[in-house]
Amino acid sequence: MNNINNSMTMRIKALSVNESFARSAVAAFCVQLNPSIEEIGDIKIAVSEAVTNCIVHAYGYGEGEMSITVELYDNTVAITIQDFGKGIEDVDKAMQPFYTSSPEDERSGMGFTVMNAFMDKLEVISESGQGTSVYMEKIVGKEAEVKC
Amino acid sequence: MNNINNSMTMRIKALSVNESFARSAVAAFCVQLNPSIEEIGDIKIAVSEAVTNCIVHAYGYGEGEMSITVELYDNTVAITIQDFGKGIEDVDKAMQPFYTSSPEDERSGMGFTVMNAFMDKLEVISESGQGTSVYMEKIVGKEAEVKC
Amino acid sequence: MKVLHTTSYNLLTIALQGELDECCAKTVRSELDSIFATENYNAVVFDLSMLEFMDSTGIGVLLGRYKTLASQNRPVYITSPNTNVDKVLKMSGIYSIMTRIDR
Amino acid sequence: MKVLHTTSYNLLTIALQGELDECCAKTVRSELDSIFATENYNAVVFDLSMLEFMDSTGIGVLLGRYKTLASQNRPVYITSPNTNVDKVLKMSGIYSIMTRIDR
Ligand SMILES: Nc1ncnc2c1ncn2[C@@H]1O[C@H](COP(=O)(O)OP(=O)(O)O)[C@@H](O)[C@H]1O
Ligand SMILES: Nc1ncnc2c1ncn2[C@@H]1O[C@H](COP(=O)(O)OP(=O)(O)O)[C@@H](O)[C@H]1O
Repeated sequence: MNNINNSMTMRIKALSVNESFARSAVAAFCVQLNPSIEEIGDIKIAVSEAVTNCIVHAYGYGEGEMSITVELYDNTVAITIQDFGKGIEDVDKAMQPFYTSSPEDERSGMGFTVMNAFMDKLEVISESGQGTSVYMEKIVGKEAEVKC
Repeated sequence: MNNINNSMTMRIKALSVNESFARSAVAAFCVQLNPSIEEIGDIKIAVSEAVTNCIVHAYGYGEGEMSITVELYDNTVAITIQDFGKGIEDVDKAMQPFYTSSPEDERSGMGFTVMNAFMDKLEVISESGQGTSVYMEKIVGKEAEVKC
Repeated sequence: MKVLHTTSYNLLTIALQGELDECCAKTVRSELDSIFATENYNAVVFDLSMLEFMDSTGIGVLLGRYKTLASQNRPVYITSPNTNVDKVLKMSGIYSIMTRIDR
Repeated sequence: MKVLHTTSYNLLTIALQGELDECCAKTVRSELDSIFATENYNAVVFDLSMLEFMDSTGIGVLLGRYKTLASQNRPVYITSPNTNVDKVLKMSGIYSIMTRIDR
Protein backbone atom coordinates (compact mmCIF):
# COMPACT_ATOMS: atom_id res chain seq x y z
CA MET A 1 0.00 0.00 0.00
CA ASN A 2 1.49 3.29 -1.07
CA ASN A 3 1.19 6.83 0.21
CA ILE A 4 -2.32 7.96 0.94
CA ASN A 5 -3.68 9.92 -2.01
CA ASN A 6 -6.99 11.15 -0.76
CA SER A 7 -9.27 10.76 2.22
CA MET A 8 -12.74 11.61 3.44
CA THR A 9 -14.43 11.29 6.81
CA MET A 10 -18.11 11.71 7.41
CA ARG A 11 -20.21 11.66 10.49
CA ILE A 12 -23.90 10.89 10.12
CA LYS A 13 -26.83 10.07 12.34
CA ALA A 14 -27.55 6.39 12.79
CA LEU A 15 -30.83 6.57 10.88
CA SER A 16 -31.89 3.96 8.39
CA VAL A 17 -32.73 6.64 5.80
CA ASN A 18 -28.97 7.29 5.75
CA GLU A 19 -28.06 3.75 4.70
CA SER A 20 -28.39 4.37 1.00
CA PHE A 21 -26.71 7.77 1.28
CA ALA A 22 -23.75 6.26 3.14
CA ARG A 23 -23.06 3.49 0.64
CA SER A 24 -23.53 5.80 -2.35
CA ALA A 25 -21.27 8.49 -0.91
CA VAL A 26 -18.50 5.97 -0.21
CA ALA A 27 -18.91 4.52 -3.70
CA ALA A 28 -18.80 8.01 -5.24
CA PHE A 29 -15.58 8.80 -3.41
CA CYS A 30 -13.95 5.51 -4.49
CA VAL A 31 -14.68 6.23 -8.15
CA GLN A 32 -11.39 8.18 -8.21
CA LEU A 33 -9.53 4.84 -8.24
CA ASN A 34 -11.36 3.58 -11.37
CA PRO A 35 -12.99 0.55 -9.79
CA SER A 36 -15.05 -1.80 -11.94
CA ILE A 37 -18.82 -1.81 -11.54
CA GLU A 38 -18.58 -5.12 -9.72
CA GLU A 39 -15.98 -3.76 -7.31
CA ILE A 40 -18.19 -0.74 -6.60
CA GLY A 41 -21.04 -3.15 -5.92
CA ASP A 42 -18.87 -5.11 -3.48
CA ILE A 43 -17.91 -1.94 -1.61
CA LYS A 44 -21.52 -0.74 -1.44
CA ILE A 45 -22.74 -3.98 0.09
CA ALA A 46 -19.90 -4.16 2.63
CA VAL A 47 -20.59 -0.56 3.70
CA SER A 48 -24.30 -1.28 3.87
CA GLU A 49 -23.67 -4.23 6.22
CA ALA A 50 -21.49 -2.24 8.60
CA VAL A 51 -23.83 0.77 8.59
CA THR A 52 -26.88 -1.41 9.19
CA ASN A 53 -25.11 -3.00 12.16
CA CYS A 54 -24.53 0.43 13.73
CA ILE A 55 -28.21 1.29 13.42
CA VAL A 56 -29.65 -2.07 14.40
CA HIS A 57 -27.15 -3.44 16.91
CA ALA A 58 -25.00 -0.60 18.25
CA TYR A 59 -27.92 1.72 18.95
CA GLY A 60 -30.88 -0.70 18.75
CA TYR A 61 -32.69 1.69 16.34
CA GLY A 62 -32.23 4.51 18.89
CA GLU A 63 -30.28 7.77 18.70
CA GLY A 64 -26.64 7.68 17.79
CA GLU A 65 -23.97 8.68 15.36
CA MET A 66 -21.54 6.87 13.17
CA SER A 67 -18.36 7.89 11.48
CA ILE A 68 -17.19 6.64 8.09
CA THR A 69 -13.65 7.19 6.87
CA VAL A 70 -12.49 6.36 3.38
CA GLU A 71 -8.80 6.45 2.48
CA LEU A 72 -7.60 5.99 -1.07
CA TYR A 73 -4.17 4.55 -1.73
CA ASP A 74 -2.69 3.78 -5.13
CA ASN A 75 -4.96 0.84 -5.80
CA THR A 76 -6.55 0.21 -2.42
CA VAL A 77 -9.60 1.57 -0.67
CA ALA A 78 -9.54 1.48 3.14
CA ILE A 79 -12.86 2.05 4.91
CA THR A 80 -13.40 2.47 8.64
CA ILE A 81 -16.93 2.49 10.03
CA GLN A 82 -17.21 3.34 13.67
CA ASP A 83 -20.00 3.69 16.17
CA PHE A 84 -20.14 4.73 19.80
CA GLY A 85 -22.83 2.27 20.79
CA LYS A 86 -23.08 -0.80 22.90
CA GLY A 87 -20.14 -2.75 21.48
CA ILE A 88 -19.65 -6.47 20.97
CA GLU A 89 -18.82 -8.75 23.88
CA ASP A 90 -17.44 -11.67 21.87
CA VAL A 91 -16.15 -10.53 18.49
CA ASP A 92 -15.10 -14.01 17.30
CA LYS A 93 -18.55 -15.39 17.96
CA ALA A 94 -20.23 -12.37 16.34
CA MET A 95 -18.20 -12.91 13.18
CA GLN A 96 -19.30 -16.51 12.72
CA PRO A 97 -21.53 -17.06 9.67
CA PHE A 98 -25.22 -17.15 10.60
CA TYR A 99 -24.64 -15.91 14.15
CA THR A 100 -27.07 -13.16 15.02
CA SER A 101 -28.17 -11.78 18.35
CA SER A 102 -31.54 -10.80 16.85
CA PRO A 103 -33.03 -13.82 15.04
CA GLU A 104 -36.50 -12.51 16.00
CA ASP A 105 -35.89 -9.59 13.60
CA GLU A 106 -35.19 -12.09 10.81
CA ARG A 107 -31.59 -10.98 10.63
CA SER A 108 -29.55 -13.49 8.70
CA GLY A 109 -26.33 -13.32 10.70
CA MET A 110 -24.48 -12.92 7.40
CA GLY A 111 -23.31 -9.29 7.79
CA PHE A 112 -19.70 -9.93 8.77
CA THR A 113 -19.53 -12.89 6.38
CA VAL A 114 -20.55 -10.63 3.51
CA MET A 115 -17.96 -7.98 4.50
CA ASN A 116 -15.31 -10.68 4.66
CA ALA A 117 -16.23 -12.18 1.31
CA PHE A 118 -16.56 -8.93 -0.62
CA MET A 119 -13.57 -7.08 0.77
CA ASP A 120 -9.90 -8.13 0.88
CA LYS A 121 -9.35 -7.44 4.57
CA LEU A 122 -11.65 -7.13 7.60
CA GLU A 123 -10.75 -6.17 11.14
CA VAL A 124 -13.29 -5.63 13.89
CA ILE A 125 -12.33 -3.89 17.10
CA SER A 126 -14.96 -3.76 19.81
CA GLU A 127 -15.56 -4.05 23.49
CA SER A 128 -18.76 -4.20 25.45
CA GLY A 129 -19.93 -0.64 26.08
CA GLN A 130 -17.08 0.85 24.05
CA GLY A 131 -18.53 1.02 20.53
CA THR A 132 -17.32 -0.85 17.48
CA SER A 133 -14.86 -0.09 14.74
CA VAL A 134 -14.91 -2.04 11.49
CA TYR A 135 -11.90 -1.65 9.21
CA MET A 136 -12.01 -3.02 5.66
CA GLU A 137 -9.72 -2.88 2.66
CA LYS A 138 -10.27 -3.64 -0.98
CA ILE A 139 -7.87 -3.62 -3.89
CA VAL A 140 -9.59 -2.02 -6.86
CA GLY A 141 -9.07 -0.86 -10.42
CA LYS A 142 -5.95 -1.22 -12.41
CA GLU A 143 -4.19 2.02 -11.76
CA ALA A 144 -4.95 5.18 -9.85
CA GLU A 145 -5.86 7.68 -12.50
CA VAL A 146 -7.39 10.90 -11.34
CA LYS A 147 -9.90 12.41 -13.73
CA CYS A 148 -12.42 15.22 -13.61
CA MET B 1 -37.20 26.31 10.82
CA ASN B 2 -38.25 23.28 12.78
CA ASN B 3 -36.37 20.65 14.73
CA ILE B 4 -33.39 19.22 12.98
CA ASN B 5 -34.29 15.97 11.28
CA ASN B 6 -31.01 14.70 9.99
CA SER B 7 -27.43 15.84 9.68
CA MET B 8 -24.13 14.89 8.09
CA THR B 9 -20.64 16.26 8.43
CA MET B 10 -17.77 15.37 6.21
CA ARG B 11 -14.14 16.29 6.18
CA ILE B 12 -12.23 16.02 2.94
CA LYS B 13 -8.88 17.06 1.57
CA ALA B 14 -8.87 20.34 -0.32
CA LEU B 15 -8.15 18.69 -3.66
CA SER B 16 -9.86 19.71 -6.85
CA VAL B 17 -10.71 16.07 -7.66
CA ASN B 18 -12.98 16.25 -4.61
CA GLU B 19 -15.10 19.10 -5.99
CA SER B 20 -17.51 16.93 -7.89
CA PHE B 21 -17.65 14.40 -5.04
CA ALA B 22 -18.47 17.15 -2.53
CA ARG B 23 -21.34 18.67 -4.48
CA SER B 24 -22.78 15.26 -5.39
CA ALA B 25 -22.60 13.99 -1.81
CA VAL B 26 -24.36 17.09 -0.48
CA ALA B 27 -26.99 16.77 -3.19
CA ALA B 28 -27.48 13.07 -2.42
CA PHE B 29 -28.01 13.84 1.25
CA CYS B 30 -30.52 16.62 0.49
CA VAL B 31 -32.64 14.26 -1.62
CA GLN B 32 -34.37 13.22 1.62
CA LEU B 33 -36.25 16.54 1.55
CA ASN B 34 -37.68 15.92 -1.96
CA PRO B 35 -36.12 18.92 -3.65
CA SER B 36 -36.88 19.62 -7.30
CA ILE B 37 -34.20 19.02 -9.90
CA GLU B 38 -33.70 22.75 -10.20
CA GLU B 39 -33.27 23.14 -6.43
CA ILE B 40 -30.70 20.32 -6.41
CA GLY B 41 -28.89 22.13 -9.22
CA ASP B 42 -28.87 25.36 -7.19
CA ILE B 43 -27.43 23.56 -4.16
CA LYS B 44 -24.75 21.82 -6.23
CA ILE B 45 -23.52 25.05 -7.73
CA ALA B 46 -23.48 26.90 -4.40
CA VAL B 47 -21.49 24.06 -2.82
CA SER B 48 -19.15 23.98 -5.79
CA GLU B 49 -18.42 27.71 -5.38
CA ALA B 50 -17.62 27.43 -1.68
CA VAL B 51 -15.53 24.28 -2.12
CA THR B 52 -13.58 25.80 -5.02
CA ASN B 53 -12.83 28.85 -2.87
CA CYS B 54 -11.32 26.63 -0.15
CA ILE B 55 -9.04 24.95 -2.67
CA VAL B 56 -8.09 28.02 -4.67
CA HIS B 57 -8.08 30.83 -2.13
CA ALA B 58 -7.87 29.36 1.38
CA TYR B 59 -5.02 27.00 0.56
CA GLY B 60 -3.79 28.42 -2.76
CA TYR B 61 -3.93 24.91 -4.30
CA GLY B 62 -1.75 23.61 -1.47
CA GLU B 63 -2.46 21.08 1.28
CA GLY B 64 -5.45 21.53 3.50
CA GLU B 65 -8.75 20.18 4.66
CA MET B 66 -12.32 21.37 4.54
CA SER B 67 -15.37 20.41 6.47
CA ILE B 68 -18.88 20.31 5.05
CA THR B 69 -21.92 20.05 7.29
CA VAL B 70 -25.44 19.54 6.00
CA GLU B 71 -28.43 19.86 8.30
CA LEU B 72 -31.94 18.99 7.17
CA TYR B 73 -34.90 20.71 8.76
CA ASP B 74 -38.53 20.24 7.78
CA ASN B 75 -38.18 22.07 4.49
CA THR B 76 -34.80 23.72 4.78
CA VAL B 77 -31.28 22.63 4.00
CA ALA B 78 -28.50 24.34 5.97
CA ILE B 79 -24.96 23.90 4.66
CA THR B 80 -21.75 25.01 6.36
CA ILE B 81 -18.48 24.85 4.47
CA GLN B 82 -15.42 25.58 6.50
CA ASP B 83 -11.72 25.75 5.86
CA PHE B 84 -8.71 26.34 8.08
CA GLY B 85 -6.79 28.35 5.53
CA LYS B 86 -5.69 31.91 5.11
CA GLY B 87 -9.00 33.65 5.75
CA ILE B 88 -10.47 36.81 4.24
CA GLU B 89 -9.32 40.23 5.35
CA ASP B 90 -12.30 42.23 4.11
CA VAL B 91 -15.40 40.06 3.81
CA ASP B 92 -17.67 42.83 2.49
CA LYS B 93 -15.27 43.59 -0.32
CA ALA B 94 -14.79 39.88 -1.11
CA MET B 95 -18.53 39.45 -1.48
CA GLN B 96 -18.92 42.18 -4.08
CA PRO B 97 -19.88 40.92 -7.52
CA PHE B 98 -16.86 40.59 -9.83
CA TYR B 99 -14.33 41.18 -7.05
CA THR B 100 -11.57 38.59 -7.21
CA SER B 101 -8.10 38.57 -5.73
CA SER B 102 -6.87 36.34 -8.57
CA PRO B 103 -7.90 37.90 -11.90
CA GLU B 104 -4.70 36.43 -13.42
CA ASP B 105 -6.27 32.96 -12.95
CA GLU B 106 -9.30 34.11 -14.95
CA ARG B 107 -11.49 33.82 -11.87
CA SER B 108 -14.76 35.63 -12.44
CA GLY B 109 -15.28 37.02 -8.95
CA MET B 110 -18.83 35.66 -9.09
CA GLY B 111 -18.54 32.89 -6.48
CA PHE B 112 -20.23 34.65 -3.55
CA THR B 113 -22.72 36.27 -5.92
CA VAL B 114 -23.75 32.83 -7.20
CA MET B 115 -24.10 31.47 -3.64
CA ASN B 116 -26.21 34.47 -2.74
CA ALA B 117 -28.45 34.16 -5.79
CA PHE B 118 -29.00 30.43 -5.64
CA MET B 119 -29.48 30.02 -1.89
CA ASP B 120 -31.95 31.76 0.43
CA LYS B 121 -29.41 32.84 3.02
CA LEU B 122 -25.66 33.37 3.02
CA GLU B 123 -23.38 34.21 5.93
CA VAL B 124 -19.61 34.39 5.68
CA ILE B 125 -17.48 34.44 8.78
CA SER B 126 -13.78 34.92 8.28
CA GLU B 127 -10.71 36.61 9.62
CA SER B 128 -7.25 36.92 8.20
CA GLY B 129 -5.30 33.79 9.17
CA GLN B 130 -8.31 32.21 10.87
CA GLY B 131 -9.95 30.26 8.06
CA THR B 132 -13.38 30.87 6.57
CA SER B 133 -16.82 29.55 7.33
CA VAL B 134 -19.61 29.87 4.77
CA TYR B 135 -23.14 29.19 5.99
CA MET B 136 -26.00 28.86 3.50
CA GLU B 137 -29.66 27.94 3.73
CA LYS B 138 -32.16 26.95 1.12
CA ILE B 139 -35.85 26.19 1.39
CA VAL B 140 -36.64 23.15 -0.73
CA GLY B 141 -39.36 20.70 -1.67
CA LYS B 142 -42.91 20.81 -0.48
CA GLU B 143 -42.82 18.63 2.56
CA ALA B 144 -40.25 16.48 4.30
CA GLU B 145 -41.14 12.96 3.31
CA VAL B 146 -38.63 10.30 4.18
CA LYS B 147 -38.49 7.43 1.73
CA CYS B 148 -36.23 4.48 1.10
CA MET C 1 -38.60 -0.03 -2.91
CA LYS C 2 -41.61 -1.22 -4.83
CA VAL C 3 -43.21 -4.64 -4.55
CA LEU C 4 -45.18 -5.65 -7.64
CA HIS C 5 -47.03 -8.91 -8.16
CA THR C 6 -48.99 -10.90 -10.74
CA THR C 7 -50.52 -14.36 -10.54
CA SER C 8 -51.05 -16.62 -13.52
CA TYR C 9 -51.74 -20.37 -13.60
CA ASN C 10 -51.24 -20.52 -9.83
CA LEU C 11 -47.75 -19.08 -10.11
CA LEU C 12 -47.34 -15.93 -8.03
CA THR C 13 -44.61 -13.68 -9.41
CA ILE C 14 -43.20 -11.02 -7.10
CA ALA C 15 -41.07 -8.31 -8.70
CA LEU C 16 -38.87 -6.31 -6.34
CA GLN C 17 -37.87 -2.92 -7.65
CA GLY C 18 -35.25 -0.59 -6.16
CA GLU C 19 -32.90 -1.12 -3.21
CA LEU C 20 -33.67 -3.68 -0.52
CA ASP C 21 -31.91 -2.80 2.71
CA GLU C 22 -32.77 -2.46 6.38
CA CYS C 23 -34.51 0.86 5.75
CA CYS C 24 -37.41 -0.67 3.84
CA ALA C 25 -37.21 -4.27 5.09
CA LYS C 26 -40.13 -3.96 7.50
CA THR C 27 -42.47 -2.49 4.88
CA VAL C 28 -41.40 -5.02 2.26
CA ARG C 29 -41.96 -7.87 4.70
CA SER C 30 -45.49 -6.81 5.51
CA GLU C 31 -46.35 -6.10 1.87
CA LEU C 32 -45.15 -9.57 0.94
CA ASP C 33 -47.05 -11.21 3.77
CA SER C 34 -50.27 -9.51 2.78
CA ILE C 35 -49.82 -10.57 -0.87
CA PHE C 36 -49.16 -14.14 0.27
CA ALA C 37 -52.31 -14.03 2.39
CA THR C 38 -54.65 -12.82 -0.35
CA GLU C 39 -53.45 -14.36 -3.62
CA ASN C 40 -54.32 -17.78 -4.99
CA TYR C 41 -51.14 -19.68 -5.87
CA ASN C 42 -49.12 -22.79 -5.27
CA ALA C 43 -45.64 -21.56 -6.14
CA VAL C 44 -43.76 -18.27 -5.91
CA VAL C 45 -41.09 -16.67 -8.15
CA PHE C 46 -39.08 -13.68 -6.98
CA ASP C 47 -38.26 -11.68 -10.10
CA LEU C 48 -35.16 -9.66 -9.16
CA SER C 49 -34.49 -8.11 -12.56
CA MET C 50 -35.39 -4.63 -11.25
CA LEU C 51 -33.66 -5.03 -7.88
CA GLU C 52 -30.69 -2.69 -7.95
CA PHE C 53 -29.23 -3.48 -4.55
CA MET C 54 -29.64 -6.03 -1.77
CA ASP C 55 -27.58 -6.79 1.30
CA SER C 56 -27.82 -9.49 3.99
CA THR C 57 -30.94 -7.85 5.43
CA GLY C 58 -32.58 -8.82 2.15
CA ILE C 59 -31.36 -12.40 2.60
CA GLY C 60 -33.13 -12.37 5.96
CA VAL C 61 -36.33 -11.12 4.33
CA LEU C 62 -36.23 -13.83 1.64
CA LEU C 63 -35.40 -16.59 4.13
CA GLY C 64 -38.22 -15.50 6.44
CA ARG C 65 -40.76 -15.69 3.57
CA TYR C 66 -39.29 -19.00 2.47
CA LYS C 67 -39.89 -20.59 5.86
CA THR C 68 -43.62 -19.87 5.78
CA LEU C 69 -44.03 -20.87 2.13
CA ALA C 70 -42.02 -24.09 2.56
CA SER C 71 -44.17 -25.09 5.53
CA GLN C 72 -47.16 -24.77 3.17
CA ASN C 73 -45.38 -26.89 0.55
CA ARG C 74 -45.16 -23.99 -1.85
CA PRO C 75 -41.85 -23.98 -3.74
CA VAL C 76 -39.99 -20.69 -4.15
CA TYR C 77 -37.89 -19.69 -7.16
CA ILE C 78 -35.60 -16.78 -7.95
CA THR C 79 -35.05 -15.23 -11.37
CA SER C 80 -32.85 -12.58 -13.03
CA PRO C 81 -30.76 -11.03 -10.25
CA ASN C 82 -28.05 -8.60 -11.39
CA THR C 83 -24.39 -9.56 -10.89
CA ASN C 84 -24.02 -8.01 -7.46
CA VAL C 85 -27.32 -9.31 -6.10
CA ASP C 86 -26.45 -12.75 -7.51
CA LYS C 87 -23.15 -12.70 -5.59
CA VAL C 88 -24.90 -12.17 -2.24
CA LEU C 89 -27.49 -14.81 -3.01
CA LYS C 90 -24.76 -17.29 -3.95
CA MET C 91 -22.68 -16.74 -0.87
CA SER C 92 -25.70 -16.99 1.41
CA GLY C 93 -26.42 -20.48 0.07
CA ILE C 94 -30.00 -19.44 -0.68
CA TYR C 95 -29.96 -21.12 -4.10
CA SER C 96 -29.90 -24.52 -2.40
CA ILE C 97 -33.44 -23.92 -1.13
CA MET C 98 -34.82 -21.53 -3.77
CA THR C 99 -33.92 -22.71 -7.25
CA ARG C 100 -32.78 -20.09 -9.69
CA ILE C 101 -34.75 -20.28 -12.91
CA ASP C 102 -33.90 -18.13 -15.89
CA ARG C 103 -35.87 -17.87 -19.05
CA MET D 1 -14.88 16.92 -19.36
CA LYS D 2 -14.60 16.54 -23.10
CA VAL D 3 -14.08 19.33 -25.60
CA LEU D 4 -15.34 18.48 -29.08
CA HIS D 5 -15.24 20.73 -32.13
CA THR D 6 -16.30 20.96 -35.75
CA THR D 7 -15.90 23.77 -38.26
CA SER D 8 -18.22 24.38 -41.16
CA TYR D 9 -18.62 27.49 -43.33
CA ASN D 10 -16.16 29.34 -41.07
CA LEU D 11 -18.30 28.70 -38.01
CA LEU D 12 -16.37 26.88 -35.29
CA THR D 13 -18.68 24.90 -32.99
CA ILE D 14 -17.30 23.85 -29.62
CA ALA D 15 -19.29 21.24 -27.70
CA LEU D 16 -18.52 20.95 -24.00
CA GLN D 17 -19.45 17.61 -22.49
CA GLY D 18 -19.51 16.77 -18.78
CA GLU D 19 -18.92 19.01 -15.75
CA LEU D 20 -16.97 22.23 -16.04
CA ASP D 21 -15.49 23.21 -12.67
CA GLU D 22 -12.15 24.29 -11.29
CA CYS D 23 -10.82 20.74 -11.46
CA CYS D 24 -10.71 20.63 -15.25
CA ALA D 25 -10.66 24.38 -16.02
CA LYS D 26 -6.94 24.50 -16.81
CA THR D 27 -7.11 21.60 -19.26
CA VAL D 28 -10.25 22.94 -20.91
CA ARG D 29 -8.67 26.36 -21.28
CA SER D 30 -5.58 25.02 -23.04
CA GLU D 31 -7.62 22.66 -25.24
CA LEU D 32 -9.80 25.58 -26.31
CA ASP D 33 -6.82 27.83 -26.97
CA SER D 34 -5.15 25.23 -29.15
CA ILE D 35 -8.38 24.70 -31.14
CA PHE D 36 -8.68 28.47 -31.58
CA ALA D 37 -5.08 28.60 -32.79
CA THR D 38 -5.39 25.86 -35.41
CA GLU D 39 -8.89 26.09 -36.90
CA ASN D 40 -10.06 28.31 -39.72
CA TYR D 41 -13.12 30.31 -38.61
CA ASN D 42 -14.60 33.73 -38.15
CA ALA D 43 -17.23 33.01 -35.46
CA VAL D 44 -17.57 30.61 -32.54
CA VAL D 45 -20.60 28.82 -31.03
CA PHE D 46 -20.38 27.10 -27.66
CA ASP D 47 -22.82 24.19 -27.80
CA LEU D 48 -23.67 23.48 -24.14
CA SER D 49 -26.31 20.80 -24.72
CA MET D 50 -24.05 18.11 -23.22
CA LEU D 51 -22.71 20.28 -20.39
CA GLU D 52 -24.19 18.83 -17.21
CA PHE D 53 -22.75 21.27 -14.73
CA MET D 54 -20.95 24.59 -14.69
CA ASP D 55 -20.11 27.03 -11.91
CA SER D 56 -18.52 30.49 -11.86
CA THR D 57 -15.14 29.00 -12.73
CA GLY D 58 -16.75 28.10 -16.05
CA ILE D 59 -17.91 31.69 -16.46
CA GLY D 60 -14.28 32.73 -16.02
CA VAL D 61 -13.20 30.27 -18.71
CA LEU D 62 -15.83 31.52 -21.16
CA LEU D 63 -15.07 35.18 -20.45
CA GLY D 64 -11.35 34.58 -20.88
CA ARG D 65 -11.89 33.00 -24.33
CA TYR D 66 -14.34 35.78 -25.25
CA LYS D 67 -11.74 38.47 -24.61
CA THR D 68 -9.29 37.00 -27.11
CA LEU D 69 -11.96 36.26 -29.72
CA ALA D 70 -13.56 39.70 -29.39
CA SER D 71 -10.19 41.38 -29.88
CA GLN D 72 -9.98 39.45 -33.18
CA ASN D 73 -13.49 40.59 -34.14
CA ARG D 74 -14.83 37.07 -33.95
CA PRO D 75 -18.34 36.96 -32.48
CA VAL D 76 -19.14 34.28 -29.88
CA TYR D 77 -22.52 32.56 -29.44
CA ILE D 78 -23.97 30.16 -26.90
CA THR D 79 -26.53 27.48 -27.59
CA SER D 80 -28.62 24.89 -25.69
CA PRO D 81 -27.56 25.17 -22.04
CA ASN D 82 -29.62 23.11 -19.56
CA THR D 83 -31.79 24.95 -17.01
CA ASN D 84 -29.16 25.12 -14.30
CA VAL D 85 -26.32 26.15 -16.60
CA ASP D 86 -28.63 28.75 -18.16
CA LYS D 87 -29.29 30.21 -14.70
CA VAL D 88 -25.58 30.81 -14.04
CA LEU D 89 -25.05 32.25 -17.50
CA LYS D 90 -27.99 34.60 -17.03
CA MET D 91 -26.92 35.90 -13.66
CA SER D 92 -23.37 36.44 -14.82
CA GLY D 93 -24.61 38.77 -17.55
CA ILE D 94 -22.68 36.80 -20.14
CA TYR D 95 -25.59 36.81 -22.60
CA SER D 96 -25.07 40.54 -23.13
CA ILE D 97 -21.75 39.79 -24.84
CA MET D 98 -22.33 36.28 -26.20
CA THR D 99 -25.73 36.04 -27.85
CA ARG D 100 -27.74 32.94 -27.13
CA ILE D 101 -28.91 31.31 -30.35
CA ASP D 102 -31.20 28.32 -30.33
CA ARG D 103 -32.24 26.33 -33.34
N1 LIG E 1 -21.80 -2.30 15.39
C1 LIG E 1 -22.22 -3.29 16.21
N2 LIG E 1 -22.51 -3.02 17.51
C2 LIG E 1 -22.92 -4.00 18.34
N3 LIG E 1 -23.06 -5.29 17.98
C3 LIG E 1 -22.78 -5.63 16.71
C4 LIG E 1 -22.35 -4.66 15.77
N4 LIG E 1 -22.14 -5.28 14.58
C5 LIG E 1 -22.43 -6.58 14.78
N5 LIG E 1 -22.81 -6.81 16.07
C6 LIG E 1 -23.17 -8.12 16.65
O1 LIG E 1 -22.67 -9.15 15.80
C7 LIG E 1 -23.72 -9.99 15.36
C8 LIG E 1 -23.46 -10.52 13.96
O2 LIG E 1 -23.49 -9.46 13.04
P1 LIG E 1 -23.78 -9.75 11.51
O3 LIG E 1 -22.85 -10.83 11.03
O4 LIG E 1 -23.72 -8.46 10.80
O5 LIG E 1 -25.25 -10.37 11.46
P2 LIG E 1 -26.67 -9.66 11.72
O6 LIG E 1 -26.53 -8.19 11.58
O7 LIG E 1 -27.55 -10.27 10.69
O8 LIG E 1 -27.07 -10.05 13.11
C9 LIG E 1 -24.96 -9.16 15.49
O9 LIG E 1 -26.14 -9.95 15.62
C10 LIG E 1 -24.67 -8.34 16.74
O10 LIG E 1 -24.93 -9.07 17.92
N1 LIG F 1 -12.41 30.31 1.58
C1 LIG F 1 -11.74 31.45 1.28
N2 LIG F 1 -10.53 31.69 1.84
C2 LIG F 1 -9.84 32.82 1.55
N3 LIG F 1 -10.28 33.77 0.68
C3 LIG F 1 -11.48 33.58 0.09
C4 LIG F 1 -12.26 32.42 0.35
N4 LIG F 1 -13.41 32.51 -0.38
C5 LIG F 1 -13.34 33.68 -1.04
N5 LIG F 1 -12.19 34.33 -0.77
C6 LIG F 1 -11.79 35.68 -1.30
O1 LIG F 1 -12.95 36.33 -1.80
C7 LIG F 1 -12.77 36.67 -3.18
C8 LIG F 1 -14.09 36.59 -3.92
O2 LIG F 1 -14.55 35.25 -3.97
P1 LIG F 1 -15.58 34.79 -5.10
O3 LIG F 1 -16.73 35.72 -5.11
O4 LIG F 1 -15.87 33.35 -4.87
O5 LIG F 1 -14.80 34.98 -6.47
P2 LIG F 1 -13.56 34.20 -7.10
O6 LIG F 1 -13.45 32.86 -6.45
O7 LIG F 1 -13.90 34.09 -8.54
O8 LIG F 1 -12.35 35.03 -6.84
C9 LIG F 1 -11.71 35.71 -3.68
O9 LIG F 1 -11.05 36.20 -4.81
C10 LIG F 1 -10.80 35.58 -2.45
O10 LIG F 1 -9.93 36.68 -2.36
